[in-house]
Amino acid sequence: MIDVTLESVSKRFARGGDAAAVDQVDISIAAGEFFTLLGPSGCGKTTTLRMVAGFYFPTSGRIRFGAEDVTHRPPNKRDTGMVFQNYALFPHMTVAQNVAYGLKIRKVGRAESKRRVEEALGQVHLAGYGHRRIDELSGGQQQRVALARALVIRPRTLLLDEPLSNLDAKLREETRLEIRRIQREAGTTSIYVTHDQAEAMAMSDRIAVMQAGRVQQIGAPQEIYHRPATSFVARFIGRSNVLSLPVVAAAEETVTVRLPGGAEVAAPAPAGHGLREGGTALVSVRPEHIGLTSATDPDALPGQVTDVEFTGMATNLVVDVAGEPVQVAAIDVPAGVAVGDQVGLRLVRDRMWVVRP
Amino acid sequence: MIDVTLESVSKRFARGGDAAAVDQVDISIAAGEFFTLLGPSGCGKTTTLRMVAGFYFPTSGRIRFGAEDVTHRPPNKRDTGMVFQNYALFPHMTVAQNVAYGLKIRKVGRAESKRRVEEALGQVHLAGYGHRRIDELSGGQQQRVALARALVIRPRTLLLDEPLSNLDAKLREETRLEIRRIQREAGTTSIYVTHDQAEAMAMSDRIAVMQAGRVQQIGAPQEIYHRPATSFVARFIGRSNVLSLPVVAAAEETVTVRLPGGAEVAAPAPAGHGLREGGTALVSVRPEHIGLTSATDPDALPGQVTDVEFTGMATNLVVDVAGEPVQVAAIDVPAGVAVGDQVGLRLVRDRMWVVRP
Amino acid sequence: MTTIPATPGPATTAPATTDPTPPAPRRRLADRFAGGTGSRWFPYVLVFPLALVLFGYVVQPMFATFAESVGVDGWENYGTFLTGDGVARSALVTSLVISAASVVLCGIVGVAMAFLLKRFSFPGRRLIEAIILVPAALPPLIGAISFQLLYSETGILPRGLQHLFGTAEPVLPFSGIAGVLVVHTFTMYPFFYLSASAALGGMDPSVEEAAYNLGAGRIRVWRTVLLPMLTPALVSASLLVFMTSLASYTAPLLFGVDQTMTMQIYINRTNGDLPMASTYASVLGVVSILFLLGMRWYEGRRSYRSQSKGVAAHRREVTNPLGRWLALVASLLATAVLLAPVATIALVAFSQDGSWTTEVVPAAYTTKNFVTIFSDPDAFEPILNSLQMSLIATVGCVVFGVLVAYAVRRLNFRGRGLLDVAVMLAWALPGTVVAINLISAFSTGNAFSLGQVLIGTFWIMPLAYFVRFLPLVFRSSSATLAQIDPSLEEAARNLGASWWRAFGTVTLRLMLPGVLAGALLAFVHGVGEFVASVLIYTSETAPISVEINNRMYSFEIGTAAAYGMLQVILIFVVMVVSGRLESGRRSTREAAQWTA
Amino acid sequence: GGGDDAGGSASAEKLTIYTARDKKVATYVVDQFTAKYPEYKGKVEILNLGAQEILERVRAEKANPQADVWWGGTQQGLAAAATEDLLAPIQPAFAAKMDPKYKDPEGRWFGEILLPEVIMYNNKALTPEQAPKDWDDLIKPEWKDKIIIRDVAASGTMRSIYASMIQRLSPDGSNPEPGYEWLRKLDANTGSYTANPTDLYLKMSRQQGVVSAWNLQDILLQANQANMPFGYVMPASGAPVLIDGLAAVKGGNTTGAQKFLEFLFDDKLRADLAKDYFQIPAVDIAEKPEWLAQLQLKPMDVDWDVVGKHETEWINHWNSQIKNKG
Ligand SMILES: Nc1ncnc2c1ncn2[C@@H]1O[C@H](COP(=O)(O)OP(=O)(O)OP(=O)(O)O)[C@@H](O)[C@H]1O
Ligand SMILES: Nc1ncnc2c1ncn2[C@@H]1O[C@H](COP(=O)(O)OP(=O)(O)OP(=O)(O)O)[C@@H](O)[C@H]1O
Ligand SMILES: [Mg+2]
Ligand SMILES: [Mg+2]
Repeated sequence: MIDVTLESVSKRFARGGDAAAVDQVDISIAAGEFFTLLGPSGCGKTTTLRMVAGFYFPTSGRIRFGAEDVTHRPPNKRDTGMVFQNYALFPHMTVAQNVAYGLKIRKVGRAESKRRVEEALGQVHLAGYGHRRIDELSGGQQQRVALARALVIRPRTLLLDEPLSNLDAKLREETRLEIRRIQREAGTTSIYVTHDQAEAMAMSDRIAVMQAGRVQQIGAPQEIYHRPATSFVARFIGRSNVLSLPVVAAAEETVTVRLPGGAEVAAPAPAGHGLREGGTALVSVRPEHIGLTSATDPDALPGQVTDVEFTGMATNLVVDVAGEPVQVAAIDVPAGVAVGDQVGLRLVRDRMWVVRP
Repeated sequence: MIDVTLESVSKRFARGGDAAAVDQVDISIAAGEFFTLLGPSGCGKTTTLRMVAGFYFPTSGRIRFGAEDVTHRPPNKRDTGMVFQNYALFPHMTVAQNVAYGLKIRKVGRAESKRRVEEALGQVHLAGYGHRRIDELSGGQQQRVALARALVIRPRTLLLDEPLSNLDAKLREETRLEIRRIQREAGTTSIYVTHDQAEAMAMSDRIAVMQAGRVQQIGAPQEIYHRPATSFVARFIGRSNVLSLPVVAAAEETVTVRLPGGAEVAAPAPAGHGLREGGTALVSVRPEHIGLTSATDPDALPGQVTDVEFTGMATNLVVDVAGEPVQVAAIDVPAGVAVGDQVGLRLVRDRMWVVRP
Repeated sequence: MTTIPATPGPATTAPATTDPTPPAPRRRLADRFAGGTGSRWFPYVLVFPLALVLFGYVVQPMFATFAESVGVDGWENYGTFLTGDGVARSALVTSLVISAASVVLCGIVGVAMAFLLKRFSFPGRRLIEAIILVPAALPPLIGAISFQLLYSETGILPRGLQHLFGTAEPVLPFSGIAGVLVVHTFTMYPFFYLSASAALGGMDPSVEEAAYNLGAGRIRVWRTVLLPMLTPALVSASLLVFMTSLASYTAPLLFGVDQTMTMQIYINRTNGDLPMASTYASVLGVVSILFLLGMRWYEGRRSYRSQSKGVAAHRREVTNPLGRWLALVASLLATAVLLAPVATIALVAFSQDGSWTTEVVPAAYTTKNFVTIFSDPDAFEPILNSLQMSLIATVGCVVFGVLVAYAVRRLNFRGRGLLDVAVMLAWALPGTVVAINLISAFSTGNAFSLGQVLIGTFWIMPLAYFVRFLPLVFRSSSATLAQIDPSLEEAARNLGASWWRAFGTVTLRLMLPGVLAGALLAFVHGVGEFVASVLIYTSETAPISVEINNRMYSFEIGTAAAYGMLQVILIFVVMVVSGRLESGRRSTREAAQWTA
Repeated sequence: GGGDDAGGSASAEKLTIYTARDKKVATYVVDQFTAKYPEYKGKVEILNLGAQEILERVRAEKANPQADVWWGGTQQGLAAAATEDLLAPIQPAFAAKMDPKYKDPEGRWFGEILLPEVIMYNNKALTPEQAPKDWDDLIKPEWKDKIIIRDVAASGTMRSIYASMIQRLSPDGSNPEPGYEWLRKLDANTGSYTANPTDLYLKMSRQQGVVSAWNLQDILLQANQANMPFGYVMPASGAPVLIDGLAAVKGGNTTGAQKFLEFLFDDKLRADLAKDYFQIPAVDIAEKPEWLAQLQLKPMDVDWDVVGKHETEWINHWNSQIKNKG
């Protein structure tokens, strides 16, 4: 059952320049779904969320909850719980009062309200902070109060605008699980905005990738990751090398391209890719789908290491292949690989994917 | 040469409860060093930074810049450029005016100032936004203005309080490199607060891990990652399994422990670990240093999969080993591994590490 | 689960767009109004009654005044303002100069006081906070006289200094325009003080820190960050001071500056030249409107609300003991200066008639004046009347002023600017004009008075106070509202609060310092109101100011001063009580944090 | 209030009086009035206003008059109101014995008291001998900056004095120049202008100046009741005598108003007012108090018609061209 629908919704700001902040967005979200908006800073995520919450009216288009048109319904009649990107905590109330605000409006009894507030504060690891003033909290603690305030009212729709951006990885993970649990239990439809792609991947039922106000692709995390629709999505989700390669042969669902070394590979491609022999295909390969071998390996692309970065779990390298930088993420790097070394790269063939520009 | 020194600095808030927000912190940062404060939300990172910037006076302890005691020097005499966790942009100025503010105070000429402002806005990918009002920017754009404002004045010390938390991965990475470049070029001593551990690992010369106001460990990223001092650090940096294992034998730099399956392993340990045969050692093993094999492998710890999470590059599993959940990060998971399956785990022995509680 | 095609190409344009105006589902009328700010009607519903009142009592009479000014001689009267030689032009110029100078002086004194009292904690701070409004509470006539007794050629200070230094002439006497400015500064700086201190409290402190961090010194931070961030408050106060000075009557009168607009209005009325008087009044109105529009433009160029994430604490800590001592000394000085006029009035109230002529201070003392008041059974009535009527008016001002401030700042509707102008016009017009308009409106029942004859009843007085003092509450509420991040209200709405509820529990609560400041001003001015009162009061509703005036004219200065004392004490009590109300706890703590 | 006597007859009992008289005087008179006519007890309402305010108020209330009696107003103000049809004509008994120049021919207003304008001086600073003897003495250089004047344009009293000074030198008012010249010299001698009477008294008593022109009644009141160090000189060339009058407001309770006005001219009351409040009645009274009997009132021969015609013009000229120019 479709719960939230955006029908070619656009939003222009009076002083926002020529471009629309949100441009002809079409999204339908199923009841109980955990839906994520992903996209670069300034692409229109917050604006979209605020239209769903009712703080902006779309310049054009409609928004529906179920079958009802709510485009112009006042925010307090929408039963959405929003975590604002800037928290929007009530400075004149204590932490507990902030969290209890929505309950008070819902006329929840005192005892029940107290219990739920405490529970919510516990969920965000702020038990015992109830009596504090908001300005006596750290940034991350404030963010958690904002989260608790939205969760505690158990709204029909949760709108979460980067609710975990100021939390450490550990806490973020725990809180993320907590949100998911609460959301699943109550079957709350959720729209989530995050910059953390791993988070988006881990939590979401579906993801919409936006760029400059437009939706680029909507799909399940695996789909978006492994079969990005456009080179923007490929590059934006995780990291990817998008190689421009000459097409040698094109079939329904594979496109054979020639690699710089001369080898030819058949890369999987989406149906209706529209590529012809002689054209140029954009092929996306993820850094972790590139293996590192010796420079003398005949099957490998030869290249020179231009950067090495240690990130904990893996080591990221940038390898210059015929003038193009190729990113490689290797789990176990042969000790001693350093900038300037000659190496060979092996692409995992069935993990390649042809994308639109 | 030591540039910034905190000498057993403590800070208590009047209404902050019993615990000090910052507790006996000793840190020396070399000139030109990129130093990162890492720790859970509310551990005192911002408070520490604010004492260095001069917005709080330590309840006890001293702060030195070089040899000079600056504990009570007013903030405007410290030449620090701070990116505030909450941005603290001047709402009554345009983007360009915000960025130019510090230059104006430094009496930089008009033309020069304009050039530098444009350069700085370009560095944070906001070229063309100079005339905008702050309230016409998205959250991430505001954060970038805050960053540009601090970078453009080329201060003696950069204090960056989660300057990238609201940026998408892509932009974060680019900006991170930009910050590093600028910082290296000018030799600016920098103190960086982040929640993104990969970022901390990638950028920092040294990292201090804090917990509840206290410094747990200071060291280079690799050191912190591979040889965490305490179980808190082990668990907090990346993810780690800290196993409580009986000590079979203890040498100077190795401690031999018995695994649940019965096998004995010699785990590397820090000098002066103080463990004895018959005691219990805490051994940290990273999820990515655990291999997944079949349940019948005799060398492996047997366990049952209780959770599977796909994160893009790797797959995270939680495996129940004799009642204890062990986290595993596998790059290539045999297809079809699902919750409830029996699997075997192989620990990479020389990547184990004995930690303090 | 449907997957929407990801391609935003023309091929996938949703069919819905072919029907740009889908049949709007019929919403119930109640829904529309319940829609709060979301409803297109909401702003109009909110402001309509007020617009009606303002139109009836301020705008329309203003037009009538204007019509009168051109009725007989056409535009000729206005010509005199343009030709150089007439009184008209020099009166206009003098008035403008006095007003501009008053704004500057009051701004300096008021903002400095706000800074001192809100940013430092030192012994006696609470006391000064309580007496800070006393100068504004001085009854106009007595107040001006006390300034004369203090600072004029024959005043205590110049004569005292003369005795002290043994000079032939009194030292440092104030007269003419300088005297007017002294009086204006004294009596009007509270406009700045109140709004600036409300705004200082509501400001995002991290913005200030950012400026320090970028290397700005204290003065620079004030100039480039704090003052600009206080703009809404300063604009509000400037408007009030400017218009008050423009309409100020007693001070120029007492210091003999008769080439001012108000003096000319009075003179022309006395002359019986009503068209000319109306011309002056119209010019006064036009100048005020122009100033208002200029200020609106100036303020509207920027945004003043915090864009910070989350809530930042007032965290700057000052340990400099020198600053503390300086603050203490400055505050002692301020107390002395603030209380001097009151002390003078006390001196008059306790001195025997005729015992104070060429002496520096009176030679003989008596309590007779107070005995007179307290022994007269009717003597308390004016005090009670004033209290009651200003209270009612203040409540009305708060209710309407806050709502209109909200409408003008936050809602988008046609005529927003007009409403702003209409409200302020009531402040710009001389009280006499407002009162006469009210009399004409209410001496017979008409549409604007809902068919009621209010003249001769009790209610005309609170109504007049309401119309006159609404701008005070409106302005200062509006200034604090400019600082408040609308997303707080949005958060409340999002949590299910209706507009009213969100307004009451969040927006209004955060506006409170400004609203209280405005309410205090309205109340204080209500208690002291004279020019309009004298035209509409009845024997049962005689306010304290009329009583004082009567005593003054029968030269019972002592008794008048005694009344004045009572009035000042009354205001003082109100200040103390409201200081407690305005979460004195919080402000003290804030200031304390500054000095930690 | 008197809001519901609009019809005139419905509540004929109620009586609202707008008075510019001192509150003590008003209270005293009304007490006497209600003692004599007990039916008015509690029915009389007095509002103390300035003369100018009464005019404003009566004007504004024209559509629904609130007042019944206008008690205390300058001849000019009353005449203006009469022209604007704000006053009700009445024929009281005392009208007959009143000098026609003290009343409106149609009976719309009547003079009540005469206000001679004289020279006032501070008798602590000056002996009677030192004080100026006539108007022309005021413009002598010896009084430079010793004179204080209640600001002219806004004061009915002062306007009349100044207009008389001009008319004195140009009987038909056609050539105000000599008068202007005289006033220019006076302006040169004037130290300061004061905002209101109180201010004048204060400044006089505090010797910011020692000589002024003011009305006799107030000088005597201040000197005798408020201990002010004031004395007066009856100018040798005569004192302009102003008329301060009263009227019944049109549309008000005219019957009650007439009764009250009649009462005001009660012989006994007039004598008391003359004795205690130094009022010079506009009609002759039998029992003169000592000061009045001794008063050698020397009225200046002022043609009030000429003055009335030119006053505005003259005062405006003075205000813009002469004041503070010396
Ligand atoms: N003004 C204050 N009064 C009382 N307690 C405070 C105040 N400011 C901060 N604290 C407390 O001090 C501790 C440290 O705060 P700090 O802001 O330094 O944390 P942080 O490490 O920056 O956290 P985060 O990552 O969430 O921003 C927190 O527990 C916080 O609640
Ligand atoms: N009030 C406004 N006036 C003009 N432009 C605006 C306004 N608010 C937002 N914009 C612009 O609209 C675009 C979308 O803004 P939005 O806040 O939706 O971005 P976002 O995707 O949430 O970004 P971020 O991740 O940085 O928060 C941005 O380019 C922003 O500059
Ligand atoms: Mg956003
Ligand atoms: Mg922080």
